[in-house]
Amino acid sequence: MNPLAGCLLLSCLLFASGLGAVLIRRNAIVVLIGIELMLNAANLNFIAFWRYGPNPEALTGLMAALFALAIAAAEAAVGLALIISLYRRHHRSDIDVAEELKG
Amino acid sequence: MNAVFALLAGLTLGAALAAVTLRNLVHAALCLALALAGLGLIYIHLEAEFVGLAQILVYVGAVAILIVFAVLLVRGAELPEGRVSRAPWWGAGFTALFAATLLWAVVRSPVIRQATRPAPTVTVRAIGDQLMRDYVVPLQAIGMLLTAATLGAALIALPRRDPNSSAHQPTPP
Amino acid sequence: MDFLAHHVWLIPLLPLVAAGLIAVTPRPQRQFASSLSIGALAAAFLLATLAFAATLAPGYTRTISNLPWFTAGDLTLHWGWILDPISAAMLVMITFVGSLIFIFSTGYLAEDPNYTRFFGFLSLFAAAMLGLVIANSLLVLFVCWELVGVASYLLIGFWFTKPAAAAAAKKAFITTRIGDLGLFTAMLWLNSETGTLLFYDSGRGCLESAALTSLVAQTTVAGLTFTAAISLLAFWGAAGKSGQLPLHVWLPDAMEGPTPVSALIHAATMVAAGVFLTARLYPLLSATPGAEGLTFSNTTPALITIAWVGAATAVFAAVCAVAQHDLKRVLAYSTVSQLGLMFVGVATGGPAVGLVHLLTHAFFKALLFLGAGSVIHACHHEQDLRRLGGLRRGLPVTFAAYAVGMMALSGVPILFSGFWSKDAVLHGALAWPASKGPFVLCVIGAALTAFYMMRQMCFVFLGEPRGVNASDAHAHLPPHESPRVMTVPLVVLALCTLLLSAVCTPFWPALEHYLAGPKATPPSVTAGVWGLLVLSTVATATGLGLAWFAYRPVRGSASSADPLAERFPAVFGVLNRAFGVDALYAATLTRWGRGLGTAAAWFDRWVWAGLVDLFHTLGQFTGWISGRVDEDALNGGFDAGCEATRWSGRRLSLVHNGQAPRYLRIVALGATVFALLLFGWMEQK
Amino acid sequence: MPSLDQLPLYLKDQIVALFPTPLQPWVGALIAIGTLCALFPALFAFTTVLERKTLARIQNRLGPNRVGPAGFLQFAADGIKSLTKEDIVPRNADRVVHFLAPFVVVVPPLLALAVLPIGRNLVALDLKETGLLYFFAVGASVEVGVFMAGWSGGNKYSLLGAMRALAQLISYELPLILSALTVVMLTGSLSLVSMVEKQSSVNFGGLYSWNVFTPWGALGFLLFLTAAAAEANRSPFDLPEAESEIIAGYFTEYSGFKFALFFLGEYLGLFAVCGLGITLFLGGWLPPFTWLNWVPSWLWFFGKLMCLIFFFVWLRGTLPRLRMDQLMQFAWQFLFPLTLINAFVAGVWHFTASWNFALRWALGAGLLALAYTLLSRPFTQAFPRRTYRFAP
Repeated sequence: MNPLAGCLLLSCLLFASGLGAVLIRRNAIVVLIGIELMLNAANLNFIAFWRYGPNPEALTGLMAALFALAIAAAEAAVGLALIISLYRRHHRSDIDVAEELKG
Repeated sequence: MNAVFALLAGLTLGAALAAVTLRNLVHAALCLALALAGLGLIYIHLEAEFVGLAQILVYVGAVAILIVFAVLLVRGAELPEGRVSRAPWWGAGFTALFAATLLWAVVRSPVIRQATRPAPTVTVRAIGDQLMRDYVVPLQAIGMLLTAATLGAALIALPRRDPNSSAHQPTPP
Repeated sequence: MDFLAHHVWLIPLLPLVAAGLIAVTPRPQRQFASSLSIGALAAAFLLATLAFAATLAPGYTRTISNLPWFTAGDLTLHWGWILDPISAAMLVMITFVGSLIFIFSTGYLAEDPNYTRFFGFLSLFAAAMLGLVIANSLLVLFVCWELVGVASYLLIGFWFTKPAAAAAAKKAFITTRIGDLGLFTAMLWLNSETGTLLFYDSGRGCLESAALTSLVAQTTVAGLTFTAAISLLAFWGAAGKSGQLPLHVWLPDAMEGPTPVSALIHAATMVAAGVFLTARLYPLLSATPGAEGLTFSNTTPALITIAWVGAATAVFAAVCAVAQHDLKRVLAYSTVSQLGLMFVGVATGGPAVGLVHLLTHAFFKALLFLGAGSVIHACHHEQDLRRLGGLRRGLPVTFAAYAVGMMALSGVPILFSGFWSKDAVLHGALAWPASKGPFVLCVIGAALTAFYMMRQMCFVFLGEPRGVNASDAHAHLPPHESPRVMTVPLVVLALCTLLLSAVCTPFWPALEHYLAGPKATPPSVTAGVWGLLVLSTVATATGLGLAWFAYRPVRGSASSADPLAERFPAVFGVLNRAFGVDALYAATLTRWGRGLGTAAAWFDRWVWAGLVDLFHTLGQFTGWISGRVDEDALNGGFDAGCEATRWSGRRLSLVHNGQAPRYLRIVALGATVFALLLFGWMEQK
Repeated sequence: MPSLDQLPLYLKDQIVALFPTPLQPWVGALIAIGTLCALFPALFAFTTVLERKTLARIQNRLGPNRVGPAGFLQFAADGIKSLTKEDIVPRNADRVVHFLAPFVVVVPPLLALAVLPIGRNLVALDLKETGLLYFFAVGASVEVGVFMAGWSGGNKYSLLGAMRALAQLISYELPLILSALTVVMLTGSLSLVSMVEKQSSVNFGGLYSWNVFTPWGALGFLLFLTAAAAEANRSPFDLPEAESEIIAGYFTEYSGFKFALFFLGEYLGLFAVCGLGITLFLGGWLPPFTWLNWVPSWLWFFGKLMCLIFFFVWLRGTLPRLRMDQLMQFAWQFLFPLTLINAFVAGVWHFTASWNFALRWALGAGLLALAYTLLSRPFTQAFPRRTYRFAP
């Protein structure tokens, strides 16, 4: 076991907790929090593999992490705007109120 | 795996678990901020100072604030409905299954048994050079994406000028 | 000035940019639009003057700059600009006359609601015309040629709410397109034979001896060399643009456009593009097989055709002009006639002779048109000669300027440039070895020109006021002199008309010498010149005298009748309808076209539609058969299948309850399965 | 004997040398931390008195004048008072968050102060790669504390104050970072120490080339000061604690020592942002002229700091408070575009390094003046010049 294993395990657990929030919780904001956690778990993997990977001089992992950071920020902004819009329409912020796509 | 990392990992994981389980949404958002700040510290511990500080700047300074704003705007500090969705056990099962798969993959993976190498030295200048040379197209695309996200978020969140759905906001005389 | 010679494209760029800006200018920004387009053209004039100065250097021939445009297979097309004496003189003339006409337009169209658009179109036209004269490639020339056609269409139809204007615009566009077909064919032929459309390309251009030698060596139908055939096709295009027989019909109708447009496009510049084209292509036109494979002569079949067509048009249009009642139509026919004269000049005396007349004509015809515009403006858009009169008192400046233009056009000796340039044409025609016919026709045309101009003068300016001006019933205001912006361009043009005569005389033919280039031998003053001067003066005097005799104002009488029409009503009627060419076209070409269309429609309806109906019936029959089979044999099974599908669809749609958590769970399950497969596969390896 | 300039460093080395080698790095760090934690709160104490007295002078009063010589021990009285007061937690409050908030507000400014070079070789934490980013990242954490304080009280006014504060902090963070970015561009480093060293080249007349002596630096400094005033909740941007509207803003529900902690946090934030301004634009610990080098460098830093603080106090005594919409409009329609243009001009400055100095200056200043004129037009049109009429 090397330091990379710690990072990977932490990343797995973070991802699992985020996924749990997405799958189990009802409130849309908590779902968004879960998504952020999952994104960050992936980011941790980028950094860990950059640090302990075979070719750290290439900076690929760092770059991916930086870009993921920006994308996560954009995602949060749009997601929260969607939640606010959802709340305006249904006066609730639960994820299961949006069911217009029912088959 | 040294003590500092273990400490930070525990902090991060605990805060993350709190963020997804707490009933109070503001607490959840604050715990998320803590978890992400802990993650930033882990990055710094992994010699990625720049990304770690950027992580703190972006998540603690912006995303966490954004989330608490949203929480207050949807008046959801205390959950009015049930905490969990209609079929929580299915979700829990899937989560456990997925987590087990990932953990199994990590534990079986050969990479965690290889010897590690010393920390590379990365200057901010190198990161800037890479961003402006090899990654300039993604950088521009990210700029476009952020602009579009800003505009889109503003558009989505703007109140509709619809008399039917404006029961909760005062109509202009 | 070497820079400008290589970047001569800057000159058309200025009005083009102005046109682009005006296109996005809101309509109320009138002042901005007119200032911008006048400023751009004035700046272009300055640049053109500088370019002109560059060409004055001794021994200057031409500066060319070519660059490839695109390559398609073996074919590489080039852009190219040329600055030689011909294009330099044209540049100066177009920008100068154009600027004056732009300025005039601000007064003439001061009340028009579409003022902004007008200046946009004018700028577009100026850009295209300037591009045309500096083109060093037949392709670029053709592009600009079509652009001036578009601008002309837009401007003739500027008052498109008037049905006559819309019809005239359409007519002009279609007629010139018929001509352009010839030019286009010539272009394709030239390109396929020589592989280039550049005029001059340091030995490889299509007007240079290598290409011409190979062209004259080949012959086509009726023993015509390739050069002659291509030249005739190109002249067909030039005739369309310059209103030569038989494609002249559009030009008189084009007078429906605003008068500044008539002055700029249908007198001074665009219609002269045909003459310019023949001058530009002169090496091609005059090439003939000779001792070393190639020699030049002014009696090639193409030039003979041009000379005869030009001379015939000159007389034909002059005769028609005698019997027109519309102020502008007279000038239009006069333009057609003068363009014919220019073609005679190019064909018989060489391009320099024709172009000298083109340049002088541009000035005095623009002057005449602007004078007519001033009159029309003063008389509340009254254009009928018979209803105008005695305007010399109300419009003294216009009268004086118009008189200068009229005398230049008529060929009054000594002071007026028109006399000298026309004389050069006559001189060339007289010295032409092929035939003396064109010369005779031109002299007759000159006399007729003097006649109709005197007639117009008598009607409009001399005598007593009549028509609108006399009757108090609808005299809103007495005729008033036009504002300063309109009279100043008139005066400037009149001065130019006078001054230009200094460089056109056979005693010091500076302009002709300049245009012909340094290699040409200067024409010398011989006894024949003196004789010709006397002959042309006599012809002019005869025309003027006869007209004065017929139309001289009678004191106290304000008759609006034309004495000639009263004396010879039948002849006058024929002339007034311009020998009925329009009616002839309507009766023949148009009717044939319509008949062809009707026949095609009939064929369509009965033959093709019958076939379609037949297949339709057959199809219906087979459909009925298969329908029976379907209903009875297949449907039962199919219905059962449908029911099963619907049932399963209903079951499956339960998955899609529209709730994100369920979707997310399914996604998670899918991801898990995928991850398991992936890692399992990696384990296998 | 060390020079006066390096005396603090010498003392530290002497103390560290007393300990066994394995402990020495820890001891050195503890000394640095201890110094920071003592020095700036002491400065805070002094500043409160100074501010009260200066404001009183501006408002034609005496100010504190009872405790100690000329009232200068007032801070001690205040401190004792706040320590002995009852610590009230509202029944409605969220107790945990309510308890944590003051610390989240105080700790980040202290952390931020660590990277400021307060003298030659005197910097607690020299981050060679990420100094400025560290400063801003840590500074951003204050926002969380502000929100925690405002929300946990369970009071409408404190929540409003927190919302105002957050909106203002986020809006003004952008011009703050962007105006600092110009210096980063020209230095080519995020290290605050190298930024100061970059300004140590000497111009004619022995004048150090502070960044404020360039067109972009001059405007950038002004923009930085404006944004800094907003970041530190100083007048005229002190809406989050506008006492006439929302009592004390986000810390309305605090009393006693926690209230004092908020005050401390605010002032530490002010010191940090002023210190950053000094480092970025005013040459850090550098004297203005070479012949003033004999004055110890840390004295220069603190002198400049006091000048800036005095400037802010003066501002508070002079300017009225803005309205919320004016605040936002000013940030987004004026400051933000102007900082962007300033960054552009800094780029122009960088690429015209070979030009004549006066020409270069004129170009930069001209561009900025043009941008300023164009951007300020909506504001001058919206608020026409007033004419005052006084009673005879």
